[in-house]
Amino acid sequence: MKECVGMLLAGGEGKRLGALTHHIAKPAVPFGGKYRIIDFTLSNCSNSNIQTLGVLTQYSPLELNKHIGNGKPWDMDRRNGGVILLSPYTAKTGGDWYSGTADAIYQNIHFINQYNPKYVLVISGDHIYQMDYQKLLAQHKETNADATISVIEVPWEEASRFGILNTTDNLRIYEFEEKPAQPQNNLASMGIYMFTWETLKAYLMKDSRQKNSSHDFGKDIIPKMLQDNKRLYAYQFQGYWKDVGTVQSYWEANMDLLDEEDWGLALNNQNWRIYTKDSNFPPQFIGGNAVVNHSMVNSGCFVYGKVDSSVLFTNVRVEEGCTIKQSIIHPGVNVGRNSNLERVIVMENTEIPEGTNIRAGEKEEPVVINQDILDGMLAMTGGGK
Amino acid sequence: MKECVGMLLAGGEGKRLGALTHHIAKPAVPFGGKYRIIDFTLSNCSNSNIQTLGVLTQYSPLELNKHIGNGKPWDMDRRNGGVILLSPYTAKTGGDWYSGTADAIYQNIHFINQYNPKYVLVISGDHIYQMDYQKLLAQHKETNADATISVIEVPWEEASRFGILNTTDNLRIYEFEEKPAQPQNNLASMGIYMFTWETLKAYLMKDSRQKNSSHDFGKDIIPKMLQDNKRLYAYQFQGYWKDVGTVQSYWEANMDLLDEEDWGLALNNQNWRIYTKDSNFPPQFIGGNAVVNHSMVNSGCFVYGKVDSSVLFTNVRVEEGCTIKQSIIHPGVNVGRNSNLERVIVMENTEIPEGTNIRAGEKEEPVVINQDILDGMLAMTGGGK
Amino acid sequence: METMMGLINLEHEHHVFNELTYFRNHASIPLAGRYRMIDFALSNMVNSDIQEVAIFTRSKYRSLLDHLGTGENWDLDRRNGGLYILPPDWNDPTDVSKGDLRFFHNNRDYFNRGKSEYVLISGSQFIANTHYQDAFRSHVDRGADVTLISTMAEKLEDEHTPYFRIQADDLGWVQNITNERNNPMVFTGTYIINKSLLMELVDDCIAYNHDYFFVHGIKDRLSELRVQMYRHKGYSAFINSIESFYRHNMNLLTEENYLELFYKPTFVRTKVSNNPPVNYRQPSTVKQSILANGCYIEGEVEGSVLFREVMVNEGTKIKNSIIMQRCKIEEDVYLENVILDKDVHVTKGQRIIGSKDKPYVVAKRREI
Amino acid sequence: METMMGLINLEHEHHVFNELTYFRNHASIPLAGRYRMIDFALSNMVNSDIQEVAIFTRSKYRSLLDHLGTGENWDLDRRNGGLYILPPDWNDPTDVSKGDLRFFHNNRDYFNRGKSEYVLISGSQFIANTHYQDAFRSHVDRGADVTLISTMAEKLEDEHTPYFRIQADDLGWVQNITNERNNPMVFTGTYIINKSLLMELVDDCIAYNHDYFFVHGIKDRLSELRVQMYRHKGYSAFINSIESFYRHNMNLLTEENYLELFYKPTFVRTKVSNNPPVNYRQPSTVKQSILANGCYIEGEVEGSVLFREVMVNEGTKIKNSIIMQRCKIEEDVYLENVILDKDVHVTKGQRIIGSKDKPYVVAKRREI
Repeated sequence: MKECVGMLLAGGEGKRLGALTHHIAKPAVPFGGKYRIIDFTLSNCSNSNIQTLGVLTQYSPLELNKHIGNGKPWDMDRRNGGVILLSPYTAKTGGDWYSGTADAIYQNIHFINQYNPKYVLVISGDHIYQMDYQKLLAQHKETNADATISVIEVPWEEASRFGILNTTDNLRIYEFEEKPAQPQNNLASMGIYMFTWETLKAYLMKDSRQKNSSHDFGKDIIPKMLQDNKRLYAYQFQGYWKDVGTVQSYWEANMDLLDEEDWGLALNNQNWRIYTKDSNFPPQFIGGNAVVNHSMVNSGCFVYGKVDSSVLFTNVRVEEGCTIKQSIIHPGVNVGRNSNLERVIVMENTEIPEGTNIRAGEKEEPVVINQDILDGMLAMTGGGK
Repeated sequence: MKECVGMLLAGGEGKRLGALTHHIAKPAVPFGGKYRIIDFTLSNCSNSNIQTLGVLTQYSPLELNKHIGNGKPWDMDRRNGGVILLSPYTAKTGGDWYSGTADAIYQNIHFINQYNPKYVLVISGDHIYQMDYQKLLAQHKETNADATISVIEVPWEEASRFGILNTTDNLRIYEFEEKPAQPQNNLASMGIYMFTWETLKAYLMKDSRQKNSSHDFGKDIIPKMLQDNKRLYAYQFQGYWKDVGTVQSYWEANMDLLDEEDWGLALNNQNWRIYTKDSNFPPQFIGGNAVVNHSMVNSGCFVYGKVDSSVLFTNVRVEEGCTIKQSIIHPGVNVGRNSNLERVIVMENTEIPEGTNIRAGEKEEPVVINQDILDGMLAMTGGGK
Repeated sequence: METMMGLINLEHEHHVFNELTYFRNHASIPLAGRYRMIDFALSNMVNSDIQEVAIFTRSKYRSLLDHLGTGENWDLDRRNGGLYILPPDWNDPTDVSKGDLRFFHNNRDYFNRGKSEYVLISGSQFIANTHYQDAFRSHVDRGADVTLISTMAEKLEDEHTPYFRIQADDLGWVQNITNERNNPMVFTGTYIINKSLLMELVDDCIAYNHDYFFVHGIKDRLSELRVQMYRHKGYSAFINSIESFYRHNMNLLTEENYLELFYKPTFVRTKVSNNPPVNYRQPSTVKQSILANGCYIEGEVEGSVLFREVMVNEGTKIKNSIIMQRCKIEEDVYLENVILDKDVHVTKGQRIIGSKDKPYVVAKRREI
Repeated sequence: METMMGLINLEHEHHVFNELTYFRNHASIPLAGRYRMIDFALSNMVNSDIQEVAIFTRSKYRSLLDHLGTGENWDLDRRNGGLYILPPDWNDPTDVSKGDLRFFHNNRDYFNRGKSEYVLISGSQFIANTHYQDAFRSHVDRGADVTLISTMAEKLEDEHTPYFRIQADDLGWVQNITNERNNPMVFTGTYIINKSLLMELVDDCIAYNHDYFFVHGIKDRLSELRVQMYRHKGYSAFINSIESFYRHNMNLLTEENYLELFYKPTFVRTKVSNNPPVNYRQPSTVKQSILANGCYIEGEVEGSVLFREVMVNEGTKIKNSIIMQRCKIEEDVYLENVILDKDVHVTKGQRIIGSKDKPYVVAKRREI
């Protein structure tokens, strides 16, 4: 028996991330110079001692499966439990994708049951935050709740962009409003749910038989529970939390890391490490004329040019005469001599020829490029040279 | 780069095994007191130093996935390569099963390519044998073959039940006949293929475009290669080999283990161990009035009755007054007092009540029972007591 | 969440195992067909949700290293935490510590690095299948400094002699720790202690030139500490001599004891082997015995414990004996009240009978 | 298929590392930002398809145990084969062996159990990124008893002094093994030997009371053995003193050397950390340096090697120095030609300048 089993929804397609998610699922998108987005949630589980975690993938799962593997980097390769990848099951009649977040859990009831847990934690793999789920669980037990939803205070003027939970003074939830035009509250749901398994199971089975349900936690399960007057509580989270759902927010969250202390997110917190699959690249090599300011640079990089307010992932090469500013450079990118990049996100293994200039204006969304996009741009402008 | 990548077809449904494969794939069926059928092939790969192995599952893969896990028991949990489970990929449009053995490999070309191998070994997970694939590879290289097919001599009178390879004196194959009425040869294909990857890849791509192809190695790929006069050789295997495709042959193969020395199959060969996921049960306990003769009994068993010429898997309990003869008892079965079983295969976790008598005649096929079947039988006969 | 870290301290354990400890320390002695003594202490720790365990061992630890390997069989092959075997490898020229305090002093890193605030310390001779979660909860709830795990001996035997006895009041507060032979409340050598207190007491012991942490750090300072007793219930044994080793192996040939020790509350973990099931040949007769996988049985076996890969040939009878891994007993042998260590080869026709109180022991790898 | 098993023999390696080996043996000395000396020998073995490696180590091996862990980073956490660290733990009263022969004698099991018929033996001081598959093929094809791996020193330095020199004929057969200082063909301490011959020579050495396997078993018996030489080409270094340690770290600050040692033919494996990328703060200036992850840089760094988690505060300048893991350099410090071992804390305003030939070394955990 396991007290609490985690279920991580990693099926996000991440359409609004454009080219970044053409070939990989959103949780697999590189983040923070070394990581992938999902590493934050996986590390939260590992650090919170959630020893059994089902990861539900569907959209382009290959990269993600390879990344997670047997869970060793997160110390989750356990003999009993650990991290288990759950792909949609291809039945004899041909497989089907999960039709909603609740459906995804419903289809894996047998998986959860085999551990006979008392509680189930449902999280998704596309947010950046550091959180101790044990504290959430402790409150859940204390209030004897059927479900506890983690919430974060958002500025009132942005509240209408979120799912808002209306609560009584003791944080008991009496109403859930998805993107309310006139928010009564500024406590936004973070998409992190702690359920008492017996209760959730019953609701999932009932919901699965509802033809007109979209089988979604936010739209169907939670409202139904509220309607039945179940004990739902909000858990107030303090700290950094960001949904990196758009190119702009993805870029911002990376930039936030450069001043991480200001944001309460700490990659170098020894007690709350973010783990990832290690690439084993040698230490970075900084050349004689390089200037690196206000940036994060990962192992395997060779830097000869100027790097300012940027994030360089593994194995990036910046030649002499380059200026990289407010940019995010994914692994394996070579930036040829005398190139200038400003507010650019360069995708994996792109070869940028000598003398390339790309910049997005201060008010524009940062530019995302990969080899195809770059080749197209260069063909139009007559090449980088 | 890996010299040779293995591809293990573990999708077999095993219909002719009846109840034994109602809920699990054929390769996952328990075998030999401790193992599952697929353990023999997996152990062959491990012992042959095939360090990268794709396992293709489709029919009821859950049990199989759980059994194989990260490949640790077979020492195949490697940082690069190791054992990788490949389920049919659920595409956006809904998934589909492999349409034939060749199609299964075709759909995983990208998987094989990432290791850039020179050779690909194609095997299936439902035969019982111990074989060093390095010897097959050595001959394949020596003869500079495009494909090498492992064969075994079968009695002439049975040859028409097999796929027969007709060869020249130096073992070059000039013809493949599926179940020939008038066999010209008694060298039967064991369904074990070593291919030069470049050649195979070309044939798989061509075959995938053939609308009327059944996408099968035996029916399509091999005949096409022969037609093109490719270099195909037979590799002659000496030793025990059995396709456990029917209840009768499954029973026989288990019985063969009781006289393993006579058959050239050796479970206790220190240099060719058969590995499996260990259950960690304590040693078996043999009671004061027990009589165990000519049998294999696994750990976790408690035996108080008489066991003769039988195979007892993990955690089987045989109470006083019982007689178990020529039977195969899967894990977790309890046999109540004064029961008699003869030529019976009892499936996992069946509770056999006191005084149950079941036997199959010497000429009949052994009886397969599980809890449902047993309950049905007892209801008809008025119960075991 | 409050957690414990583990320490198995093999220093200062009394034992007389003669032949069985020529080449291994007592924690590595094979037991019950497939286990080693240390498996019990280690499994109990893992079953108590302990994720890092250190082992203090002075010598003959090679077979211990071999047995424990990467720790994977106990789920202790971790990136963070895991298993630390700490033989003496001391290079601090200023070190003045003695006895087991040298281990504590030279392994401060282990304690400092661990996140847990409590330490569960045990030896290897108390054999039971249990967990210490309830004891831990009691330790925390009662605000104890130390909680000693005791067991009530049903019948006092020689094997209990070396262990301390505990006198506690009705609320479990320990009044006295003695050597009083007739007190059946035996200290199991297992105790829970607050980590910061442990480190403090260690410093103190070293300052006063002491050489035995439990005796000088806890027993002698009982009046200054809040020491609780927690009683272990259920089957258990102390194994510290050939005689107690033999007797307790024989005790396991009763299904009731066997189930108590090996099936409750969970399995005892040990190194897995890849041996096939036991192979019973035509004329074999086996009664009232425990057999591990890989055995090959042609002869008779009665009232005995057979470890992995034992071969018993035709015409041979083994009675009330313990036969360890890979022993080969040829034809027409008779063995009674015998303990064969690993890899012993008994040639054809031998007849050996030991006494029930003092079994005949053959050391590893001998041919007789 | 013919295969080799590995042995890293740390006995008899000459070295003078002073401060750097107070608490660790030379195989554990940190190198090039994130490695340890032993990583090179070990990675080269694994890259030669060797699946089991033993390490003979006499003392101060605690940090070696820590570094190597379960062996997973070298893919040596195997059920069969894997990594065997073999400190002295000897209990054979009849043992008369001496020197490294005690290790060979007491670890016969390792050699007997392995399936390979060949053994690759090396030390830890020859630093190169290579594999020995070609040397192995040559060993087998030529039917040699022993194949010695040599390298041609471009310029003979002090660090070459302790190593044997090899004279071989045009076909590679070794004619002489000498101490001739001016012969640039240096023996790397790495050799391939047939396992059965190894065991035979070991017995022989023990019978004659010898204490150094390579010298007495191979060098002195050269005339009786078929000994081949195989020349390693490409970047390499011998590190056996503070001076050679410093010089070779500095040599890596040329991209050409760095690529040669770390990118060809494959990565050198080491223990992975979970440190974030290097964090460059606003005013930092870093030039011609190697930096490992987890560093936090506010000041200036030039011509230096920074290990993981080094903190360089504002106003500080570090020049031509080697700063090991977790050192903390406060504000307004100036360091030149300095080696700081792990966890050194340099307080505000310090100014330390060593000589280029004899860098200033600060031992582990000091505060200055």
